[in-house]
Amino acid sequence: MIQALADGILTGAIIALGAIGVTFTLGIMRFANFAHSELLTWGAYIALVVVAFAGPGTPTGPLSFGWQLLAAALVAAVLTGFAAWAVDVLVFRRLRRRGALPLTMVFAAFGAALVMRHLIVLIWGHESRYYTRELQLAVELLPGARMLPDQIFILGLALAAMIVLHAFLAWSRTGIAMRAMAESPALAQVCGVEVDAVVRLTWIISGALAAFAGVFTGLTPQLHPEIGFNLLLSLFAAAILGGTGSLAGAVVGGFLVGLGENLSLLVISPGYKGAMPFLLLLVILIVRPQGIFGDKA
Amino acid sequence: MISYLVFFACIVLILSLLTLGLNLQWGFTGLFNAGVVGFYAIGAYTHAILTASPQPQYLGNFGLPWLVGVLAAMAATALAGWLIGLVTIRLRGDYLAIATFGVAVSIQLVTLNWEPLTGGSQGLTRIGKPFAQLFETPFGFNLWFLGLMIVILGTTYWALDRVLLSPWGRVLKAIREDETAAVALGKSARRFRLEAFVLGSTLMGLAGALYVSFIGFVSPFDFLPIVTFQVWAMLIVGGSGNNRGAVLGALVVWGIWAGSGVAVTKLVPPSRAAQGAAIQVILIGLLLVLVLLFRPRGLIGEAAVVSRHVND
Amino acid sequence: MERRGRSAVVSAVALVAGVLAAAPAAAQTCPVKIGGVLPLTGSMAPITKKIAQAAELAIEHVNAGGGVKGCPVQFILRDDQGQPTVGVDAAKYLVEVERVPAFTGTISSGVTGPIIASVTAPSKVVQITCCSTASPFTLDGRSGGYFFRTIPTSKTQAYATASETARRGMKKTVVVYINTDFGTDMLRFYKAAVAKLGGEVIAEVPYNDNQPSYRAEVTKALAAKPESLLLIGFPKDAVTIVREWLSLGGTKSIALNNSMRTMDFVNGVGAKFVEDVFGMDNAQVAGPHVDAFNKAFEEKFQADTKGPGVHTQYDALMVMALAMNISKDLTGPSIKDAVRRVHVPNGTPVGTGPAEFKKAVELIKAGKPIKYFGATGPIEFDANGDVTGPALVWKIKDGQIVTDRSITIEDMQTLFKRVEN
Amino acid sequence: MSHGVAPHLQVTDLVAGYVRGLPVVHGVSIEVDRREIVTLIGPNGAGKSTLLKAIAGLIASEKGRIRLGGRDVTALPAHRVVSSGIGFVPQTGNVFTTLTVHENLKVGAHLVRGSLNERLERAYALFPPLAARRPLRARALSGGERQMLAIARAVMADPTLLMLDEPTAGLAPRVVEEVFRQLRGLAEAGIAVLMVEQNARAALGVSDRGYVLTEGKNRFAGPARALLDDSRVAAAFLGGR
Repeated sequence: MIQALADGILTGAIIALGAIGVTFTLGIMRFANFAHSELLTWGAYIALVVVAFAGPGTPTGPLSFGWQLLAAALVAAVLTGFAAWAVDVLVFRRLRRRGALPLTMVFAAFGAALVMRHLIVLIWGHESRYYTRELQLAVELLPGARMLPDQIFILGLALAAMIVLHAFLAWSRTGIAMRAMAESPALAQVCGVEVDAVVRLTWIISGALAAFAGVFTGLTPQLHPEIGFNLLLSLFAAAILGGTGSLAGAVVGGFLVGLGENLSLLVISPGYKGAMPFLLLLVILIVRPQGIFGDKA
Repeated sequence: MISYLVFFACIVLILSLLTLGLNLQWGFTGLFNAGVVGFYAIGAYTHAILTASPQPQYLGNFGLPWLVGVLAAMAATALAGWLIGLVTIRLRGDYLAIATFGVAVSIQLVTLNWEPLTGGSQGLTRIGKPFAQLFETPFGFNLWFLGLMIVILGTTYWALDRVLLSPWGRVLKAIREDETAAVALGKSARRFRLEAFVLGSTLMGLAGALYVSFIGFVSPFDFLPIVTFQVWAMLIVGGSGNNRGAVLGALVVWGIWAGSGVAVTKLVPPSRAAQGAAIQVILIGLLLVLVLLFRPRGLIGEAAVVSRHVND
Repeated sequence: MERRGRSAVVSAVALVAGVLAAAPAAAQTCPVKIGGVLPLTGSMAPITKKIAQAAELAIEHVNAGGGVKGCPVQFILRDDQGQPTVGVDAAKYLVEVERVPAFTGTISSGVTGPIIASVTAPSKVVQITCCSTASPFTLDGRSGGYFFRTIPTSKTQAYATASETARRGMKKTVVVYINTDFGTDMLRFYKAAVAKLGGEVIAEVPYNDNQPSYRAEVTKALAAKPESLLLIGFPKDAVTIVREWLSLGGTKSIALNNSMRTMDFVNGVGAKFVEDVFGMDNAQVAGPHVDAFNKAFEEKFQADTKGPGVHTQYDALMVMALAMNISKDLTGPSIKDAVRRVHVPNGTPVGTGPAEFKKAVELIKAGKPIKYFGATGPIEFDANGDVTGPALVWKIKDGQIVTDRSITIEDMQTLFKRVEN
Repeated sequence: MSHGVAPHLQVTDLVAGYVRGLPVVHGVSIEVDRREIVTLIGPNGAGKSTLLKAIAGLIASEKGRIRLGGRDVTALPAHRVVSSGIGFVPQTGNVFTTLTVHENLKVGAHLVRGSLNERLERAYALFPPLAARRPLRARALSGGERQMLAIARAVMADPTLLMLDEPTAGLAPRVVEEVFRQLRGLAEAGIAVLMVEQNARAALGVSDRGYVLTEGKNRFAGPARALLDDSRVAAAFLGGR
């Protein structure tokens, strides 16, 4: 029970990082970006390239990796951010300017996801890859709850990233402009907010967080071309659960989905685990159709 | 060659039926059903369970006639559509999508885990095919099935055209186009939506029954979410809100999906097959993006789409 | 709009037809075509890579050894993407457009099933799979005798596993298994066998493949306080499961199925952590024919041959090519009958590699019977089109996969009797 | 109007609409000077709101010219139009309901570099009720307060031209008076004010001049007093009272 809670929080933290990007694209670009999961994958593989040059570093303290992997994650975050923006310039911006319906964007995203995922296959192949071959033993945090040192570190890092992002959105003028844009692009424009600039920033932030989520997923324990795709449904469930466009929503949604997936196995057969996020979602949507933190439109 | 084309055409027509069902829900009523494959699965399994030849280890497998299976499949999907619609239809846009998506995932998991009824991951076989015993060769059967599909699809197409021109169909469009009209209609707007949802789902169930009676085998792997995406891609590429577009989309998207595989086989030596296959999927993605970039409203857009903006 | 729509239809049809027309509709002339359907992309793709290479090697050996009926063989390989509709379309294309009389494939039973039902059986072409183990495919006569597999059914492996866990005195075992036909078959037969041979399954935890994490499943399995684990699945997910299992304090007494006999798995988990595990695999009795294959594969691809489906895929195509040579013509029905004549009790033994294939072709031409020993050992199909092979137990020593002991065919037959009576 | 110098805002023969080729504004010309309030009136669908949106750069103009302070701003995107000195208060959705009052004002000054403290204090001084509501989300405001916030937000960027689309729609008469008083004050401070009003009689009452648009074209123009007295205008566009 306590173990399942601990596991749920861990899974939740990674889902939350990815779901933030999904909720931003839903809130600001106003479409469901099915290619978002591929940004996780790309982030993870970019970090792999850096690690291949720099090595994962000597294990530091209880961790299985050194500063090199963190540096790799940062490089991956920056590059994935720009990659996300590049996809926007190549595909989504063109569609926006042609007045495409949101659904058209969704399927363009689906097409882009196929391309992005299989480019990874083409470059790196299907085989699993590893940042580090170390295997850690879990430490007992609480009676009955074991966690890996790496995972505790990841959890801390993920929470830190969320707090930084929250501060940025709450207090910086650019952050306020982003939230303004999420509510009403037209009104934001007549306030002098440049749509393209906000869109660019949104992609960069989403891509960077996705890269972190991807690296963290890859660390426990392996990378493969479908690492992001396998998380796609959880990401969307979390984003919608929390209410689209809401940072707090995505974070809470992420943790709820993570906990739901892990705790559910106490009562149902693991065969039905895949349905858990949705059943949770269905219940919440019936009680609160706009999501937990969503605003009634 | 002809035999393959007949087979290909049968699959396209089955997929067209799915796309038409979705078009009724999305194109004409604005209901974002992202659980297409769930209804497809219900139709398929209902038909399979009723018509497959009896086997001791299964609860179902009643060996009933083909037509009974098809009609029961439609009835079962209609019922499922009604129940699911009752709960989810008041959700808006994206939320309806994710809810229906979840329902489809759950349905697939039930087919995977409820072994005594569905055969679990082993699947069910020897499913009722229409008059298969009359045909010596698979080509003969496929040709007959193609004829059958043309009649079924033609009838459906014609009936949908009628229905959409009827007062009922015009109300649907009004609800989709104009939120105030929908609000003014209040409760009955929800009823209209629900009716369209049920009717669309029924078509998907019919498609499912036809698919398994064409293939003769069903397993949970037939109903992965990718199928929903494919059907949506067909509708969007063809042009939603337009039944001709729906059928055209099914042809073009499935043509790309199957044709690109042939192209890769012809151009890439077997030793590079893995890379070739990755390239094939990249091509599929690229073509989808390009079609949407150059025809954002689909190959055949809806004629009256401009009218919505003029009254702003 | 109207005209544009129509021209789009016309061009779409033209596109499809054009691509198809490029295929010459030839049968019985050179080269002889053999088809293949494998999941080159999708979630099964990681294990398909070596399987496709084994297929390529087989075709190379066949061609170097004289081909089929004096013609070189052309291998046409299609991707099924792990999707049934795509796989059926690919098989239909191979049979109807390329006119192959026989093809090999595929891996996922969810794809193999509809192919048997809608292509193989009605079109009367031969299908030999390296990897689809779902038990009903060969048992209930649905294939009309046109479907064969070079991989022993899950039953063989499950019984062998049970005999080994019993021999090692494994008690209080939890079974974590992939929720597919393969996993459920294995579990069912394993439980049946353990009941007779000794041991106890205290919990069964199914898992769905391609999950980002299996902590929940592992936690659930550990909750039963097991003394040993039997893990049935595929390497990619298994690496995650075993790592999570070990790091959460699970026992190192782990039994594995055949798919994990690959360095991908061993290196993935980390060799030093799996010193105590053991696994089962089908057949592969030692011998020159096995070594010849291993050597040829390693030379060509600079990779070892360990991994699911590698040996069985090679044999699937070798058997197919031998049968096509034996068959009086290249039609499905006669190839089907010829498949059963590649391993005749009083035949001259032939093995793997181009030279042995050449020898076999000459024997066939001379009207003499042959007895094929393949990369997996003797290939003899039973009435259903299944092989029962010997089994082996493997373990990990000094970071390498080594054979612990073999279970001979005779032992297997005794085992079957003990369990089923 | 005829000062010899060019007027502050000068719109000449403007053609604009939501869909290219289907214009709603068919060649309208208007002028607004600093320190004056100009009101556009006309029936529904006359193109009044469309005209404001075109000036604000929210929709593209197909033909004609828009000049502000002698500078051509016709083809500028909306955020550049703001920096050229035009503030716009749309009719609906004119505040960010999910943002606090304070944040709304900050967004209003998005283009202003450096510290905003002085401007914010000035805005609160101008609209005292907002000062008390500073940390509240705009969703919690009353209709009058929202309108005040919308105007305050628009003047945060120091516009030289302020455009308002039906600023008094749905407000109580007392609040309407207050809004008009505020606008008068802004005009006296040197801003050019251009508004669209359904409440034509009251709006013309506080305006210097007015334009009547019908079917996307100029119909009447003149000093507000003269329009109020014109029997043709009164009968057709000012309602019964």
